Amino acid sequence: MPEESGAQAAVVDTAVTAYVLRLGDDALIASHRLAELVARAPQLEEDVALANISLDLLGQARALLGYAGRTEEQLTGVLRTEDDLAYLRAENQFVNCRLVELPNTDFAHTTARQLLFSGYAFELYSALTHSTDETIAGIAGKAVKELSYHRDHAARWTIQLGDGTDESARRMAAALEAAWPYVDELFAADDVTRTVAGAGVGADPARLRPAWDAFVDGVLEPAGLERPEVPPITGLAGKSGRDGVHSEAFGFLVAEMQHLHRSHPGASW
Amino acid sequence: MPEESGAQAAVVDTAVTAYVLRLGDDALIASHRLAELVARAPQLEEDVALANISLDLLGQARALLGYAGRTEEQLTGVLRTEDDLAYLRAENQFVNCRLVELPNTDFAHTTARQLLFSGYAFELYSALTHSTDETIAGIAGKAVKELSYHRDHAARWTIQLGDGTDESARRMAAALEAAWPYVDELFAADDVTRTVAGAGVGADPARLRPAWDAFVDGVLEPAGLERPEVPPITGLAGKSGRDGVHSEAFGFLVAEMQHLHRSHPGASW
Amino acid sequence: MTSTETPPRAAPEGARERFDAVIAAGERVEPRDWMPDDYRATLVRQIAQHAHSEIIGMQPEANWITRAPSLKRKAVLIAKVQDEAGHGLYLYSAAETLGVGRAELLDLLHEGRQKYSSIFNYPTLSWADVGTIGWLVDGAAITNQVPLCRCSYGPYARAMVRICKEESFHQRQGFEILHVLAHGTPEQHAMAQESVNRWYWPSLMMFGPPDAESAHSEQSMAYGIKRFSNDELRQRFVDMIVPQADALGLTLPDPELRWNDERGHYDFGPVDWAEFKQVLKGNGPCNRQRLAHRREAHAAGAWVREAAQAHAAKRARRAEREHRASEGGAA
Amino acid sequence: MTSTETPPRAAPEGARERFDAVIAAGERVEPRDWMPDDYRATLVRQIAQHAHSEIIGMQPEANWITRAPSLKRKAVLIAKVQDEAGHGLYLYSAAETLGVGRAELLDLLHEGRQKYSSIFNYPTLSWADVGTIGWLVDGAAITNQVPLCRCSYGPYARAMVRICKEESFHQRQGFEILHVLAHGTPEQHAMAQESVNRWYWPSLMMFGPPDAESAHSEQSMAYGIKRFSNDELRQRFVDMIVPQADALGLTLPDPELRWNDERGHYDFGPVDWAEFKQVLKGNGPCNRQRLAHRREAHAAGAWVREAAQAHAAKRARRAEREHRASEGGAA
Repeated sequence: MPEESGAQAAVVDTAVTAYVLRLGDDALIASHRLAELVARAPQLEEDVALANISLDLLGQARALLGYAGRTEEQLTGVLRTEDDLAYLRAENQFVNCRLVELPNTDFAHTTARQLLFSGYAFELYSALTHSTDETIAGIAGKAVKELSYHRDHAARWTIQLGDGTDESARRMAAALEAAWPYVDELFAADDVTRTVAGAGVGADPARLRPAWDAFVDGVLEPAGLERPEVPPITGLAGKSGRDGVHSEAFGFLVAEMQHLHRSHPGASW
Repeated sequence: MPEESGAQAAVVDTAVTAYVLRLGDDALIASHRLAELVARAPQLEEDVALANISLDLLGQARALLGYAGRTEEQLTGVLRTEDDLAYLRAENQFVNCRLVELPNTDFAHTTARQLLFSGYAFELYSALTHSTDETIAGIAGKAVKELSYHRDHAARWTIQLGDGTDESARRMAAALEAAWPYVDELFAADDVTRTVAGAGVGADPARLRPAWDAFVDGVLEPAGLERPEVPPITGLAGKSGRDGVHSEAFGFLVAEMQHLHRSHPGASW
Repeated sequence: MTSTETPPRAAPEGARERFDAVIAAGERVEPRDWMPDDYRATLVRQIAQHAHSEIIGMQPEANWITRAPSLKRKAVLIAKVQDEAGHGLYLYSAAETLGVGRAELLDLLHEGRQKYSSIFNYPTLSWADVGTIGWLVDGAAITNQVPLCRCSYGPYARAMVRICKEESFHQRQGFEILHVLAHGTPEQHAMAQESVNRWYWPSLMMFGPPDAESAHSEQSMAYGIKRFSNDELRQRFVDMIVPQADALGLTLPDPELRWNDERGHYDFGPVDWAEFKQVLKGNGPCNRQRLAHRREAHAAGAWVREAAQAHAAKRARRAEREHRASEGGAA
Repeated sequence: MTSTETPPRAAPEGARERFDAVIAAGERVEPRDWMPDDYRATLVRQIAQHAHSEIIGMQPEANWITRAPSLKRKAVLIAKVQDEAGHGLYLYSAAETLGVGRAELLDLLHEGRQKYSSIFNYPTLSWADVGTIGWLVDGAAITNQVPLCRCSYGPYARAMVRICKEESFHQRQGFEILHVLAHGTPEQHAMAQESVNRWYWPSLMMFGPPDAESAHSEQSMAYGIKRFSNDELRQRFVDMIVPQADALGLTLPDPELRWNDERGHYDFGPVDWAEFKQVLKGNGPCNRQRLAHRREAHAAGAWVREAAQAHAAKRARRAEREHRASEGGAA
């Protein structure tokens, strides 16, 4: 039954493309939010560190978006480059989780977002080092080393702020509470994740959660912080970041990011 | 010598186009900065008032940009609409003064910008009601009534803040000091202003200054504020807003304003 | 009288009877008239919620002002948001006739102790949402509000007449925005459809829970504050928008939507009240954001309001001194 | 000895002679060596100004990170600004070897009592400015700084070796950005040319006033801190960039620029020192903005720095308690 297995292979390829795009968008937007802070950090060492993390994530994003474009080309015959994907998609064509687009309200909010996201991404890429897709496994092998540092960095600051002054503890707790409703979205399963996990290409998000929980608890305890008791934020009729449904703030990020590129159609840089 | 007078007429028409574009850009950007504040004002009455002023200025901008496009068409044979001019020019093709692009740092900064700008625009459009160009005279006749209200509104707030609490007086003084270096640019003459003033189409900016000075002094006195003793800000090798040289903040304003329009080339709205 | 009614305090002789007669006759209660405490409380709650909805409702639309895709649309949008601020002003004034000041009501809003329409806890994610809010959200609001123009409390009824007139104008503008998009480029059409898909169900939820579960409604009906049930209004709304969607060339995301000849109405599928309840409880996409935005704007404006008060007080003192000096001079 | 020199305090026997011999031999002075007070003061002033320039210089480039037109360029730009933060770190550390802490120097910067390179008071108004800053501003900086790699003070000289290496890399990247633009669409070419027109003269001003008017220079030369005069360096820079501009296909905005066979150098027109002086006095396009940005970032980060200190103190106390407890247990 070559036809049927061909159709099945196309389903998997489509899911892989969608999956890699999600990974790429997570990294791209997480990188962008950190890049906004360069030359605005609380101290010079943090300007270096945040730029460093932003760069790592941007490197991951470029590898992933490039690969998403190439796998898409296999299906459609049309190649979209990393820049086409970053600069020429509409807001609702980005499929990053909403967590990474949360604004840098203050350094505690940045830290909370990084803690929750890099804790997740570390587990994810650890799993993806075993991907049956060699490109993904290769990207994951590099990413997991970087994310280990990102995770440590966020953990260190969470502890310093949680176990610092009264003000820093208050801010860190508020920031965690603001980011927490976006956590469930990281671990949500849908057809895409089920297909890629089934094919051994991607990871089952639910399986990542226990290790993530242990990591986060292991940071909150010495930080003197509690797990926020806030329910997840709803989507829109069940749709959320993975479906292209984002926050209002995201539109401004996209406008700023794309304006120059879109102002010069077809130009090279 | 019909040829020579033809060439001279073209010089005047070119200057008129440039002049009307400046007026239009001033109104467009002043309107935009106020529009940013809608749903963010200190009280509901101000949401209404700022929206109202923003709308008046946008109306002026549309009339002026539309006219600039039509006069340009006479010279080039190519028509640019109000939207082409607002949405499809690069930052350095905007020729507004730098005063109107100053950010809304706080309500005092908004008030200072509005006081200095609407005081100037009121004198300018009062003069332009006598323009030999009927379109300009017509636009000015409507604008001057609107600007009289804008000027009163800014004057009232300058007095309330200057003669309010210690904090408001301090903020209002700081805001005036921040905006003041951009005043000289309003009254600067160049080939364009000289040509249009000579042709009776435009106003000689220097002539507007005494009445502006009297107006501003008449507000500062009851506000208990002093004229800031700060020198004008330099341009770049003598170039400033009228030459397309703006502030860094202006680029972000333009990106936000244009992104959606530029994302849909050729679409109608 | 229902058992939940608070007994009127210090009702003058025959006041209750006169009040009941006014309600029964479908006439208007005015601010200086005696009224039962629970009538007043119901009205304050409803007018405040309505006023809060107007000012919170400015946010999702103001979100697109600086990015409006043409200068004409930008002007129309600014004017619309300005109208909403104006509606807020009328409504807070109507509440003031019942003895509750705007500052007090804003505090209750900012503390999360009074509600606003839950529809504004959804985000505006594309320019098309500006059109859809005008068409569906304002359309639903009008359906809710037109009967309030005949509400028994005079100041509220009169505010509603003016508001409904402006809202109809907004609804037509929203429809027009969507019409242009639906007939524009394929990307614009898709933008319009995606927007309608997101807002359709939330707009049906604007009429509140099904009649069987609705609190407050019965007494409000008896008092002439409410005149139709939630489900009646919802049906009226659906009947109105289905042909309008056809005219737009857009579909409504309900496969069960179809004309029912017997009922003379459109049937429609079940509303997902679970999501509605989550949003009501504060877990919608923008609940925190909307309140935080309001609180921040209010806090950032505190020094301005204080300055205005301080200045007014100074002027009053100066006027007083001058008055005394001139009297002294005259003496 | 010049008359302005402060007499050395408590110089150990023969210290001055050893210092002079080190300078004369072109060897390195190290932190623990004795040094004259004015040598130390000159170095602190210069290193601090250099460090401040690195961190203020992050702003005009960071201004374009979020709008970079390709992901590759965005990565290169983030890395560059990160390098500048790193340069700031080395240089503040070099200043610390002279007994002045970073916090103290930052306070002096924020209070406007220490300067930074005036070039950063010009705005970055287009993407091309990112290229032009790399090519012209970093190019001028390198011309100024390469001789500092042989500076008499060891820690500063070593910091400069590392910094110059990275700056050369940045200069090549800037050149490449401009090269792509100059050979791109007509709009891109125009963007590059407009940018070079704005930055050319300010970059010549980076070498400081003409030698005849330059303060500080003579003593700095004698101490082996400075090795070439302002005018010598400016000429060296012009000689370097003229052929590079040709290679880019861009013109430099000086009609008097031409090769002088006799001098073996390019002649160039007079610099407008009047504008330079206005910018130095604080009236340039971005003086207020740059300092305000720094002050705001520093103030916004105060609670973070305090938290880190408080946490470190808590940890130290806990370690101490545990240490005592274990000793108590052992006893």
